[in-house]
Amino acid sequence: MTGTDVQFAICGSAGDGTIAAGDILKRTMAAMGYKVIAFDIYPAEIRGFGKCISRVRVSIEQAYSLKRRSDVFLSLNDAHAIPHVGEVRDFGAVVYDDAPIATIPEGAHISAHIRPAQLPYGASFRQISDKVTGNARARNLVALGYLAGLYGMPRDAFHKTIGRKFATKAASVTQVNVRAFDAGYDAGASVFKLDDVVMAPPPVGADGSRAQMMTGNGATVRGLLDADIDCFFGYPITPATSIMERLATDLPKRGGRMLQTEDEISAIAATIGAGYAGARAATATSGPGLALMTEMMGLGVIAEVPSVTIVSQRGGPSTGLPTKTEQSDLNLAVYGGSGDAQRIVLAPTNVEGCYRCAGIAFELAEKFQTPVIVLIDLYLSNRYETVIPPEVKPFAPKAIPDAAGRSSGPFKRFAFTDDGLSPRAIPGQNGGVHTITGLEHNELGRPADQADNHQRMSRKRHDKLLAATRHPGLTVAKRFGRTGKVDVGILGWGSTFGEILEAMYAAEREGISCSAMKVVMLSPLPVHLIEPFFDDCRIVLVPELNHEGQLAHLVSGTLGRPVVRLDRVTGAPMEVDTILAEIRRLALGPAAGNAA
Amino acid sequence: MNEPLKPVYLDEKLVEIRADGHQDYRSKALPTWCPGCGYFSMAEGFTQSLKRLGREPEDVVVVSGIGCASRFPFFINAYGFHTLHGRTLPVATGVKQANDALTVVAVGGDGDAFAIGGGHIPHAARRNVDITYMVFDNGIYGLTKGQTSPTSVLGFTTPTTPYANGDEPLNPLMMLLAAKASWVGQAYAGNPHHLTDMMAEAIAHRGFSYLHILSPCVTFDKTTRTYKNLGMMVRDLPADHDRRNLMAAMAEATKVDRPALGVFYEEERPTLADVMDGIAERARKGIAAE
Amino acid sequence: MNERPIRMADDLRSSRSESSADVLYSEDPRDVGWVQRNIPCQTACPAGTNIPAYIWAIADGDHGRAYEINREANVLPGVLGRICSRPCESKCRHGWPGNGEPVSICSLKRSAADLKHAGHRITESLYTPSGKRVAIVGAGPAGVAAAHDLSMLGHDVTIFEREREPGGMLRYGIPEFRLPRDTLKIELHNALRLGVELKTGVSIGNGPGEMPLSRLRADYDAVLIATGCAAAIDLPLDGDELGEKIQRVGNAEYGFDFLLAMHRGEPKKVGKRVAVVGAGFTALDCARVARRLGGEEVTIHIRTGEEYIPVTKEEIHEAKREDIRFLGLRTPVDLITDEKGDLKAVRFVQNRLGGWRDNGRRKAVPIPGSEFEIECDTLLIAIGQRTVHDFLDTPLKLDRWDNASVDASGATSLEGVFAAGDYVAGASTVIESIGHARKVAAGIDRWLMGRTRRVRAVKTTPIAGPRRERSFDFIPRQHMPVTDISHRCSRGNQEVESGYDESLTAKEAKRCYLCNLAYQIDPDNCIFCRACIDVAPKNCIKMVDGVDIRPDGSYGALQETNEWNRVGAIWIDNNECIRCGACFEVCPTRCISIVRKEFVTLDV
Amino acid sequence: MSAGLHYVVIGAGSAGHGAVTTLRARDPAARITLVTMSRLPFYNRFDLPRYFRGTTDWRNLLAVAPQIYDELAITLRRNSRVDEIDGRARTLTFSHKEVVGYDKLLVCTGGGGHLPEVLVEYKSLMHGFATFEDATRVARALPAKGRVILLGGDMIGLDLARTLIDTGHRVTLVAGEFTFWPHRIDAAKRAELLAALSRAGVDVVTGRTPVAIEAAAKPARRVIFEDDSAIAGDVVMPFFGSMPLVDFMLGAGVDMERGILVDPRLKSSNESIWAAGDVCQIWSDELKEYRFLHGWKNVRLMGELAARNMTGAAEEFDVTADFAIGIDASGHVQSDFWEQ
Repeated sequence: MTGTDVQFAICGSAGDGTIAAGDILKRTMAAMGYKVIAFDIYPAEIRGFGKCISRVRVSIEQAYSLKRRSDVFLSLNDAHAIPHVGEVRDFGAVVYDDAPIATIPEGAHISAHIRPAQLPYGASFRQISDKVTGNARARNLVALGYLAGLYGMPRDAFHKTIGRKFATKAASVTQVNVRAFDAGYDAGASVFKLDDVVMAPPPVGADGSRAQMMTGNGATVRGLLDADIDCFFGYPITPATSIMERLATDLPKRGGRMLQTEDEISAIAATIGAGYAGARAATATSGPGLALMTEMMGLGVIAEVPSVTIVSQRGGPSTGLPTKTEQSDLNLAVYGGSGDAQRIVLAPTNVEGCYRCAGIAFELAEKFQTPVIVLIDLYLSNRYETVIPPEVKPFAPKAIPDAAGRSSGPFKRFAFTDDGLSPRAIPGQNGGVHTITGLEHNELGRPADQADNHQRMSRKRHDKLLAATRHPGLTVAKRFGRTGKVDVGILGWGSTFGEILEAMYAAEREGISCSAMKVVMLSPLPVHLIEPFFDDCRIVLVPELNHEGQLAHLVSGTLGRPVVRLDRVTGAPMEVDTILAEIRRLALGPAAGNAA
Repeated sequence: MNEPLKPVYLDEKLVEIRADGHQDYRSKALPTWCPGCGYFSMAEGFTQSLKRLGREPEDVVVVSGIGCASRFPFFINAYGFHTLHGRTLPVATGVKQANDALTVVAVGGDGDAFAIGGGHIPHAARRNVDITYMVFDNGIYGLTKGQTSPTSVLGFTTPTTPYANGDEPLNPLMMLLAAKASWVGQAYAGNPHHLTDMMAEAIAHRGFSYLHILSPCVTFDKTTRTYKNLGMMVRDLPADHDRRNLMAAMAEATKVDRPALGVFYEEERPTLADVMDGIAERARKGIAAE
Repeated sequence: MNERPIRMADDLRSSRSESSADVLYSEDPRDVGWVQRNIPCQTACPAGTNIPAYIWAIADGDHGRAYEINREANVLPGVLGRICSRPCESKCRHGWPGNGEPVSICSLKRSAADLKHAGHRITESLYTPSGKRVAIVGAGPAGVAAAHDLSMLGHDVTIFEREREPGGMLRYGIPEFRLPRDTLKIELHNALRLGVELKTGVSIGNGPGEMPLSRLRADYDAVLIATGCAAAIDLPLDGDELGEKIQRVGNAEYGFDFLLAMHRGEPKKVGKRVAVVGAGFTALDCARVARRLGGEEVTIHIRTGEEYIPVTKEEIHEAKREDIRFLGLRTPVDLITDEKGDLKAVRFVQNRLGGWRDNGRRKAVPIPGSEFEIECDTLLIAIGQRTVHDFLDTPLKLDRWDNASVDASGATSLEGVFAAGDYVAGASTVIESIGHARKVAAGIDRWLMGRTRRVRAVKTTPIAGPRRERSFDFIPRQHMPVTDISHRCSRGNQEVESGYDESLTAKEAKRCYLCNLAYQIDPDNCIFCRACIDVAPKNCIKMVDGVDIRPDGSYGALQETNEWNRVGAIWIDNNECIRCGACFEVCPTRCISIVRKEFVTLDV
Repeated sequence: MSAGLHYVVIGAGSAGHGAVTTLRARDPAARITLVTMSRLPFYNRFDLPRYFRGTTDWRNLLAVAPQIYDELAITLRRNSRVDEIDGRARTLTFSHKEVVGYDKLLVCTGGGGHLPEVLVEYKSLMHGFATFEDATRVARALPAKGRVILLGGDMIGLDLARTLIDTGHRVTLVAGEFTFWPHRIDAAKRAELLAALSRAGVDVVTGRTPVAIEAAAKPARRVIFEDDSAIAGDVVMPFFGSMPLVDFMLGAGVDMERGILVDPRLKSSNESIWAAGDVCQIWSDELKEYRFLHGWKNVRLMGELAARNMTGAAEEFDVTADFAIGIDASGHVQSDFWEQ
């Protein structure tokens, strides 16, 4: 990391505008040409009491994860912020409101908890907001303006972002927010700042004009759109809702259709119905929704209907931790449902990966005639990274099955073939008329419960998917760092891989011989790439955000090789230091401890 | 417009306020609804009506689904069950089946009731389970931050209906009347006294009682279903309305632009428990259905 | 609620938009207690001026009405608007911690007087002549205020004044740069023109050409003595308890005599180095006059410290700007003279601070052996004034401070003789004198008529909606424009403070929180949704369990709670409330009402 | 409070810092809170002229490492202004409305720059020199070889003047009654010292009283005198001695004149409140007067002595000592006040 690398953390109560302030900050920084990675934590409550934290890391080079220690910490609610003051580094800044509404007991104000080596900055955000807007609700903008003023960031870059953010509202809304921002800016700029946090301008030539601040969800939407989807059906659920909301806005513009159905059961049903009818159709949900959908997912497998389901995981089981991240739906995605219902599961590791996986999922779904799940998680859904979208759509256009010209006999929708892929037809096509069902069926699609048939059909549905691991244009697994024999290998998936990379590089700098591999395709598993990695590593560590070591079990069980598990279910992303400590321990230790 | 109010010694009420006792039906925790939310009115009405009916907290079970309204049991001092989205009525039916002596109240919002849970309503109604179903209808999804609900008005613009809602809103009263709910009433969050009267009557009714409560969402709907708009729209049922006349109730229920407050329909017929008792009785006597 | 079928007397405040049907009058202690606790400025005012009402009128642009509201309590608003000691402002809710600075109540009073319409007419409701005659001795603030009230009540009043012009200390004590004489003249005239006979140049006393008190008692039904404090308190020096040395030294003088002589028209001079001893308005006046008379090095010597002296901060600041220096912790103990007998220096002893005195000020304790000297050319002593009684031919009973001893109605030990103002209280402020004189006037009326004719009650008026906007709370206290420092000494009589113009007045008037408005929530209609708490700018709306009841039946502290099952009501704490109206606007069930509560005088 | 008494020390300068270290040494179980309005941990004000000699990183000015407060278990409350003290309830209220209780309180808030009333309205056109921030602002406003106009010229100002002459800047001193404050000197000595300053390169202006300050183009400031004459410079800095910062003590029920009045043991009239440093006036039985004692050494010793007395000692501070000022062998002004 060279030059500017500053992580801001904004902490407040839901309703304080914490997330909104972080949003404006990161969009502005990206537009200026910085690389940004950001993540928001917010509660299940609507307003009033829950804690929100927006962390924004601004750097010259793209970072892989958020820093454990923020450089600048802004409190919009001291009760929530006090437990987090410790995350600010020495000589980092703690910014807070110094005019509470009523007297408070000792220790209730954040300034009581600032460490001697941290730098306190207080300003009366509430009063300033009250003064310039008539109420205290714009105090988040005042505080953001204060940060911008304090660190000398360009005022007009923020104005542009604010203008865009409130473009759909009345002009007065933008004006009020700009006024609040400016009042805060003036206050911040007039403060004497010490030079411990420096926001050096982005390098000359850094062009933010094409860079976009995208969340995993945003990139997923962009991927779906670039794959030219026709239909989307959804039902609101955290943290997937924003995919649907964005599509609600953007999809109709391209002649596509977004429908909010009455439930997930209905959403996946409609998606499969549309897929059957030849459309590129998708739905998006989270673990609980996926659980509801598994019955319908089984129908998709057995009836060999293409569909794409985006699943953003959150803490579970059941309603669990709706606003916390976790990687515990791997088993549900890979195995969930009644019967043997293998489907394709992709797990991107960063925001750009979300884009690629969402798009390429349709190629796979259509080619292999099966449901495809893109498995992300809340941390990836909601975390922002700077992305430069490709200028040309990188995905293959929709494969229209052509059943026309088939001369004689009934259409064998499920004909046995060498690669297991049967001819397909869609309603409206001449000569392809057939019936599909959720019952086990024969080549024609008619119900058939003979033992031999079920055996053959089960193998067909399984074996046809193996070729997916070599699908062109898709990175199903990739090794990072040192090549050849290493002491410690780290195998990871999904959002956690950013932290794994940072930890791996840190360990390498400490002289530990190590290497990392990301597994993007979880089902079917790309054994041909993972096996050589195991051969090169003395010991393999699998860090993941679930309690049961779901990937560890999957890989270990598939390959029959031992791994060391590192499981965390705190609701928060895994910390780089945690992984690094484990790498150190393994590098020192003689052999695997708790092999799966 | 606010009219001047007659000055009174409100302080006197403050002195005696604790003697009221309806606070005993509240939990200790403060509701987390947004300030100004109409659901506060319902919590207030509910505790007042339990007090009025003399039901002991331990004899009351409140069952809910998912949503802002379904937070309700958390703020009530009674047995509560916060179940899954839309699955309120099956759970409540199970509770009532297990113990007829309980006062069982199912609560939910309009999304929980008429979207995911819509399939359950007709069945709970026609079986005449002796429970009270109170739907807090603010015409929006509050907990997921402002999407349309089945009762959102035509043209309502939300994140999921950026080009305006084109789905005809559902008429819950018609739906419930059609499903043969044996007590159907309507109240309004901005009229807390009437709301309390309605709740008390609904809970006292023997059979499946459905109370529809109109409320604004002060956070995500600042344009359509506001206190101001609702306040101007609502009216009383005509003084001569015959609550035994289903057609008259239907006729009043169709007047959606001027929602009426009061009891639309009421009938007495065997409850699910009665039917179960009847089946049990016939079974004991060895009478098989033909 | 104690309602009486009574007619309104001098209630000038009913506004056109309010229906009189909803207005209630009450003497209930809950109402009386509410007004006393919630309108701190009015409670602090010795004359009980209805401050929120007059500032409200100013905010409405009706300066004339504001002036009349002032006149109800104090017949000299234009005068007090300039020189009042402002006990109200230190109590102003706007000055409470976290709220900013107090409203410039006094300056607004002046604005009402200065800015009222040129054609403004004074409103007085007169009683039928009673046939009773009252003599008043002394045309100072107390005498004039009592004369005004008594003549309004239908009595024939005659004032006897020793000096050539009425006004007392206002005319002969306060320098013109603080109080222009035109203003004084007009307001005195207004106060006395209801038929009061003013006899100036007439001394009451036993000497030749003087009018004896016994004559007055014979000729009038009642006599009121309001001669104030007519002599300076002697400065005791070491070995010279009565400070007789001061009389012998050429250039040392009592400030009281100095100012009196100057205002009588005698030419006065000071040297280059002027030392003033004392800590009140008179001391500051002496120092500032000395600067204007050519004093170059003017110092004020005080026994304690600047923080403890009974003078407004503004006055101290202006004095310092005029290059007057304050020197603390010292008491003069001797005068050093040259061979001609002229003052050369003052010897002081260093003090330390002692305990607190009953009046809230500090004791000063001299430190033995710590004497030092300050050279000066003129010494002015202004350590206070005292009453004199040698003009009486029949002795009165005096209290232990040698002031007239009176009962609550102002009656002295002599039948039919009353006393008011500084003559009773010792040296106090103008507003205290006026406040006391009006009480005594009521006492005289009761004595003359044999019954109580007027009572104080609380009037409660429903108000349609908030009168303020939140933005008003952020208007800063407006600075009083003052004349340029460089011109002050050359134009000695020019008024230093030039008064707010229309725009400053309007701004300052908006700042008033209108504490006379009571915001109340009806718990019967409240759904406890806390929308009001959400918009409240302060910690002013609370969830409460109940309320304390004071022994007098009024309500005391709120018992707050955060436990939902204990919340009996959501309640507006009128002590914290700044009457912004935000809660009123947001309440979904319209359970918040606003009423105005204020003291009025009613006929009985 | 199980840890014992709670000592609160307001003001984290030499006195406050000396006090808390002494308190900790004498009472290991106590809770100790050190309050300062500064954003930085403890640094010596008298080091600030070093800024002009190239010490622009504030960390190099810190007198101790910030971690020392953790090691000594002292709660350091920075950026915190005390609004009010209730001497009876023994609580203090910060401007951010937090209420903190104490058992024993030491006030060592020091002095703020005194400004004659006539110049108050021109405050925004002058540069102070009390904090690191002030030093930075002066340095930014002062071009190379630029001219500084010192008004008054107390010993703090003259210390800065010495540095500025060395660093190639030009210095004009408008001398008056506060020149050489807090030294008490007679007219003859004054003339002699002023002459020494002139020799050292300071342009000395005497006998003219400044009455106004104006912003100008280049250089940026003009000082106007009573007689309408004027001089020009890049920055104008007032050095009229210091006045105690005690506004927040007004409601505390503590005796005050200009500063907090204390006995020779540095205890105020309130049983639980002590004061040390420039903020207090100490009674001297010998001199029969309340005296201010300025100077770094005094201030630190006072902080330590107050801390000892707060923890049970009964020592008296020597109030009679005076600083010497004179001219050294090389003809330069030399003062005890400058010794650190």
